Amino acid sequence: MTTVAVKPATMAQALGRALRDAMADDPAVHVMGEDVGTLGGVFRVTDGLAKEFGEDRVTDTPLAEAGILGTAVGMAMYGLRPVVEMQFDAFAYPAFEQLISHVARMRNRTRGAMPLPITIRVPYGGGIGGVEHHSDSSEAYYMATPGLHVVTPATVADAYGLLRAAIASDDPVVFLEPKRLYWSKDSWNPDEPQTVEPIGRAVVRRSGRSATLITYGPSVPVCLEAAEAARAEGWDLEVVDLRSLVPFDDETVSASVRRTGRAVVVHESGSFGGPGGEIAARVTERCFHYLEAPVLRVAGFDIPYPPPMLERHHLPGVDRILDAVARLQWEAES
Amino acid sequence: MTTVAVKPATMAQALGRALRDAMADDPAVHVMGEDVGTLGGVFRVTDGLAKEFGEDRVTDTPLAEAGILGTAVGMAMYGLRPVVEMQFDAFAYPAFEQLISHVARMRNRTRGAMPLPITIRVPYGGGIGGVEHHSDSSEAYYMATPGLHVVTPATVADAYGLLRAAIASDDPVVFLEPKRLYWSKDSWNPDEPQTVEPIGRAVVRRSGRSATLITYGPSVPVCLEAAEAARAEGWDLEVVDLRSLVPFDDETVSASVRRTGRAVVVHESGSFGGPGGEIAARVTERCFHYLEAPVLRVAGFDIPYPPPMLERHHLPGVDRILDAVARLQWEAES
Amino acid sequence: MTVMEQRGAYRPTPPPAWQPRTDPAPLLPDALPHRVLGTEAAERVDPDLLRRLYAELVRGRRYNAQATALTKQGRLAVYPSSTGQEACEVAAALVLEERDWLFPSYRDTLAAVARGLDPVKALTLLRGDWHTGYDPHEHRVAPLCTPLATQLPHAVGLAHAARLKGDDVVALALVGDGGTSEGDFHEALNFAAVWQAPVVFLVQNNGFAISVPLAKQTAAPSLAHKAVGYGMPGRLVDGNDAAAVHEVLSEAIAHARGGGGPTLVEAVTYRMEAHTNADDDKRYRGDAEVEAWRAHDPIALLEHELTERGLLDEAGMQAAREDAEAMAADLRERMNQDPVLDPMDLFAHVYAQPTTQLLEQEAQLQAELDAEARHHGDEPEGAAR
Amino acid sequence: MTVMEQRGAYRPTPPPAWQPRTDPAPLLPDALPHRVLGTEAAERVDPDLLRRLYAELVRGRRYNAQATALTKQGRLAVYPSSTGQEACEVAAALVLEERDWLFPSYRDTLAAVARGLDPVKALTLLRGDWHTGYDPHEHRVAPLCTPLATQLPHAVGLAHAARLKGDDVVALALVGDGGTSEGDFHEALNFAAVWQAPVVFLVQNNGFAISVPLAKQTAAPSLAHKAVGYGMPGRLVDGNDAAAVHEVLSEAIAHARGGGGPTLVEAVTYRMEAHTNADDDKRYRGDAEVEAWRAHDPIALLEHELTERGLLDEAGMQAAREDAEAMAADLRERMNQDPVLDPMDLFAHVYAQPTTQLLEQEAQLQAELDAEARHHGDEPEGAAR
Ligand SMILES: Cc1ncc(C[n+]2csc(CCOP(=O)(O)OP(=O)(O)O)c2C)c(N)n1
Ligand SMILES: Cc1ncc(C[n+]2csc(CCOP(=O)(O)OP(=O)(O)O)c2C)c(N)n1
Ligand SMILES: [Mg+2]
Ligand SMILES: [Mg+2]
Repeated sequence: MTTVAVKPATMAQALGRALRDAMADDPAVHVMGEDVGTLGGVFRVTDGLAKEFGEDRVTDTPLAEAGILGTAVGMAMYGLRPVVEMQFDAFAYPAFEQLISHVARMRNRTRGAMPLPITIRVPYGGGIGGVEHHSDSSEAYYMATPGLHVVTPATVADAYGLLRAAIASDDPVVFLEPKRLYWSKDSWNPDEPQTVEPIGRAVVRRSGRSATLITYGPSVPVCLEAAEAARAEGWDLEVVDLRSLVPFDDETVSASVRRTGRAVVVHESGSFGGPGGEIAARVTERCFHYLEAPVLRVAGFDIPYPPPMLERHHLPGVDRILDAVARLQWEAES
Repeated sequence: MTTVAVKPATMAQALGRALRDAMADDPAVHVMGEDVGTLGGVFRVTDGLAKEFGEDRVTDTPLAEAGILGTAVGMAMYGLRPVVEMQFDAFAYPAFEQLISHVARMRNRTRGAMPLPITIRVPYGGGIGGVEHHSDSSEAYYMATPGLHVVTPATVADAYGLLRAAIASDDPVVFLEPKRLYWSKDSWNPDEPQTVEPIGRAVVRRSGRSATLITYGPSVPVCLEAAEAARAEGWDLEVVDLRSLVPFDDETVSASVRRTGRAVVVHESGSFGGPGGEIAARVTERCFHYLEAPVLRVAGFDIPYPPPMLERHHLPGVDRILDAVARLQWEAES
Repeated sequence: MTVMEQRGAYRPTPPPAWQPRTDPAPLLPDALPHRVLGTEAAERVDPDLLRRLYAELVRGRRYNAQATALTKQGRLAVYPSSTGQEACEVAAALVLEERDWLFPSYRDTLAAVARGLDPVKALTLLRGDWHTGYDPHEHRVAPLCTPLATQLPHAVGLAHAARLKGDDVVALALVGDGGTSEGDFHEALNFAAVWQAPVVFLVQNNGFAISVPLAKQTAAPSLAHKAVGYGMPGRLVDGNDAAAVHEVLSEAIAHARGGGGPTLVEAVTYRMEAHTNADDDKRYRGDAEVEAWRAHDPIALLEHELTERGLLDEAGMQAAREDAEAMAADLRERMNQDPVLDPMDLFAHVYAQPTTQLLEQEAQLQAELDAEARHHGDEPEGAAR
Repeated sequence: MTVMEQRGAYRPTPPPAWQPRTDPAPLLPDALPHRVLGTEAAERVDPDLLRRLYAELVRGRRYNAQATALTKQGRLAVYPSSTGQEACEVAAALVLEERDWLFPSYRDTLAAVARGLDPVKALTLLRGDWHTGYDPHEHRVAPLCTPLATQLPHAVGLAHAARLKGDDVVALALVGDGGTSEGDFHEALNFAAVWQAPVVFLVQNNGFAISVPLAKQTAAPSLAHKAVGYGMPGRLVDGNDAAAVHEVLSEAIAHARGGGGPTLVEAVTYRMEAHTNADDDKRYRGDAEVEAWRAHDPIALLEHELTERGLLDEAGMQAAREDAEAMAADLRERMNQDPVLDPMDLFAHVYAQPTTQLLEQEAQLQAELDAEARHHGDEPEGAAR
């Protein structure tokens, strides 16, 4: 599409570059976690950082997630900006007490005297054939925890821009990395001057008039694909990429839904008690009289994440999205 | 109201009685946790059990919540039915990994070969002047975890009946005890034959025609009070006590909302990403064309639970509920 | 190379990688708790330090009594008394340099106060007007930590960060015997040892975790024995002997400051009062045990030493008591004033960058308060902002 | 009694409650890993046991090779090989009685197989057709556990429950060196010691947690030294010496069975291959280190012992190899068949009492499958149910 020759980079590389640039810009930024140093992380996101910045700033920690986040809290108390890697979604659970009881609350607890500018990188979601505990979508837990920001990129450019913003933020940010997009590439050019994306702004990835697909992270490409497929059915779908679950960009989302009058929330996380409930509820609160049909949800089933050979039945795909769009009471139109 | 002289018992006593009866009925039932033995628990729920059943069945564990739940998993693997006490809501967080990765998944992981009939009792919610970490409403985390049942009583009778059902269930149950109702009393009579309440059935606590208040646990009495107060404004409010968040009784809730055409979800938990989003979304999915107004939510603010002197500003009270009811677009009526 | 190829060439050798990385012997604690008072070692201690400790112990006991009294008057939501444990609390505070950091557990307001924090500020959490009543940077006292043992990794991280920055700062973290059972205790000690962080862990083994006695908490020879499993020295000290606690902590801090890494200190002491004012300790312990410990009272122990050696006379004791009374009177008076609270503070510090969602909720509360104020014909409650 | 009243009456005494509850000395591990092969002790070992261990080691190595090959053919999603660690895996399996329980970590499919589990079932998790491919009760092998160290409290709870029920059952739990850093390791060992549960913990210290070497994982003299901090014995053993591992584990299990409580065993071994097929170990270790360990190969070590002593001849070796090949051929063949999967199983085991919400989702998937099948003119995919 573009005439300029760009050196394509993967999302994993863009994330690594964001870490590198942040570390180069600010000596307070430290990277820590399991295998992030010598190995460069199991997804190679931190590749090369230990060599460039040394082990004191890129630290292979002992294998203990509560310890990683807990020591990061102490480091942040002393003025550092730790960027913590949780190796996989489900392996962040041991750190929940530190996250909920301290990371999310320290600023409030101390009336602002002790902010904790910690970024917690969590590879999340499925679709990579990972065995049990390697494909969880745990964003509902983070969303339900006041004091955290929860951010997730869907494009390579956003991976860079949002991670820079997360590290620069004075609030703790849970930065959810859609692991099946780690190897995705788009037009992002590492050699051009980079932009830091503000946290909290959704973006319309595709405009449409029939209905809005509200989504984020790994489901964004799926929704774009669904929107293309929907053209055959005569639907012109708008796709909103939330980019940040907390803060939530009510303005962009509501504006879209008011325009289209119909909406489907799409995510991999389970449906019951998942992000979609919150999103559907708040869209409905704000757009009730614009809605032709209830806001529907297309989500993972409410089951433990399936084994690799069955995950395709679980993941929300194009067909399931189109089925939901079809249930948006189009009869009322005619 | 009743002419029979009943010996009033508190909710804490009813819970203790449920534990006692369950232990007497089934030698597989074991009670374990911090201070549950000699002391009888910090809320005295387990008072007398150690004396009656001995330390092997009512065990003061070391102070480690993951260890408590993790060893309970092993005990359940061997055929016991552990009833675990987490001393306070926020002190259940260290056990999250065991809860999410094992308790909720073991049955599924083993194709049913290894069910874990564990009951996890968690005193939750505020309103008792507790300092930090003693007043959390953590139900959103549990709701978002497939494989768990999540139950919470609002009456003394339900405390007994639902706890018996939870212990009898072959599924793991997070049993949330509204701590500010521990000392509440109603017409429950410990000397009468007791009933075990089935898990998963909501109940209409007060019938009304104008709108439905959907609530549970500590907010049930508040909603009943609000419903009384609403009469003065000319509103006849129905109050649905969910009793179980998972499974969710769509039938009872939807039937009520279809009847009234308006609904407010009320809970102490934070609003964003809290239970109300799920509830509002699913009610809207099911009752869209019956609704005169969007389902509204009255909830705690999205802040860390406040210190005792400020908690009254945080807790959803009668006024805030009535304000929400007033926003249910009554103009449309006339 | 397959098994077959190896055969013949192979000669049995010990596993190549293994060698003891640390000599365990010096890491092990002594069999008996270290004591100073009443022993010859006491004579080597600076008398001024002993007098200073004494004055602080007397103050500390008075502080505990006053705080407990305030719960009865409804001025504190709850108070976990450190009566009987004053030697640990006070020594922990006095042993640190200005630039060092103290990481208290929820019972340790006294240590914070002895470090110089205004007691009213220290009691804010327990009074219920806010979570932390002080800027932690002011006296380098981390917020009182309620979730047990979770402050320990914070202390490790802070000490590690200070060392990385080249600052000569040591962190001292307090935890109870019960808290040693938590996973966070383990993870913190391990990180500290691997990083050789300048941090000292002081376990106040007061015999109980609420109602649970030590024997149900651990089967270890002592809690100090846990140290060897992390590769750090473990030290056992009589926690009612202020001079001994001060000495052991001083050594550990000097060791940490010198780059020697962390130390685990177990102080054997006793909680003389109930867990908090809300607890009923009659349910789980007998008077005899409490009385046995009363005979080993930290203040009496030090007083005996000082008076025997002529370092303290009745006038000195009187002065200490008066100082303590003055502190208590001031505390009482200030705690009897209702704190001025702004409900809008609930929203002020949740985020640096508040979400729009939260701003809406903030506006809602403000509107409610305004309406309430109009109703009462008052100034709006949150108007000061 | 106030401080003032105590004065005078007071005499310094040691703290009343404190006394060493356990003698630490016998809990401490030896300075060097226990070895049997190549030492005099080997002669006391039952030759049949040695031959049995040998056959299983050969089988085990072949199993690892076959499983790794299956990843290359896309028949396994991932495989964490235990090549080099077979002595631990095999000894752990052989040392248990039928009624005992094994709690494997994610790397320990070999131990499960050596205990009698069908390798195809053992590999289900890694093949990706289900999470656990076997009924844990069948061979008393708990599900392979991926979240590190979380299986340890399960083992403690199960052993404790068995003892409460009066059953003569011991649990053996496996964990890696990296896993010892997790809080769950600490909590499990503490519960085990306090409860005197019949459980044995075997740490396979293979030098690495993925890329992280032991020196970044712990500063302890040895991982076995952690035992004393819980009040249980710690034992250090050469993890490549199958006879030594078997002996130390036997003793620990007998100790547990006899009511003596838990033991922590550290087996010093080495992971000869990359962490999994997806790992690149060149990034974090050199060939020299790997080669040094090759000279201490567990199979070669045992083979040397057996041949030197005339307990094994070429025919015996040949038999072991053939047996291993047969196992591998069978495994290969059965793993090359596509497993028959029913997508509706996704819903079948989430709950004993499924929620109505889940039943609706189940119906949705069934409808989708039916539609798909109609589309393809096939039988509906989930029709068998
Ligand atoms: C993680 C966690 N679990 C439970 C509690 C509840 N709790 C408060 S104090 C206490 C006992 C603490 O005992 P110990 O560590 O010995 O300290 P002490 O009270 O003796 O000072 C418990 C269980 C808590 N605060 N945090
Ligand atoms: C709680 C948790 N954190 C992280 C991981 C990811 N992970 C899988 S294996 C591994 C290394 C394990 O090292 P070790 O315990 O020494 O066992 P080994 O792989 O050497 O057998 C890691 C970090 C995990 N499985 N569980
Ligand atoms: Mg204690
Ligand atoms: Mg290892």
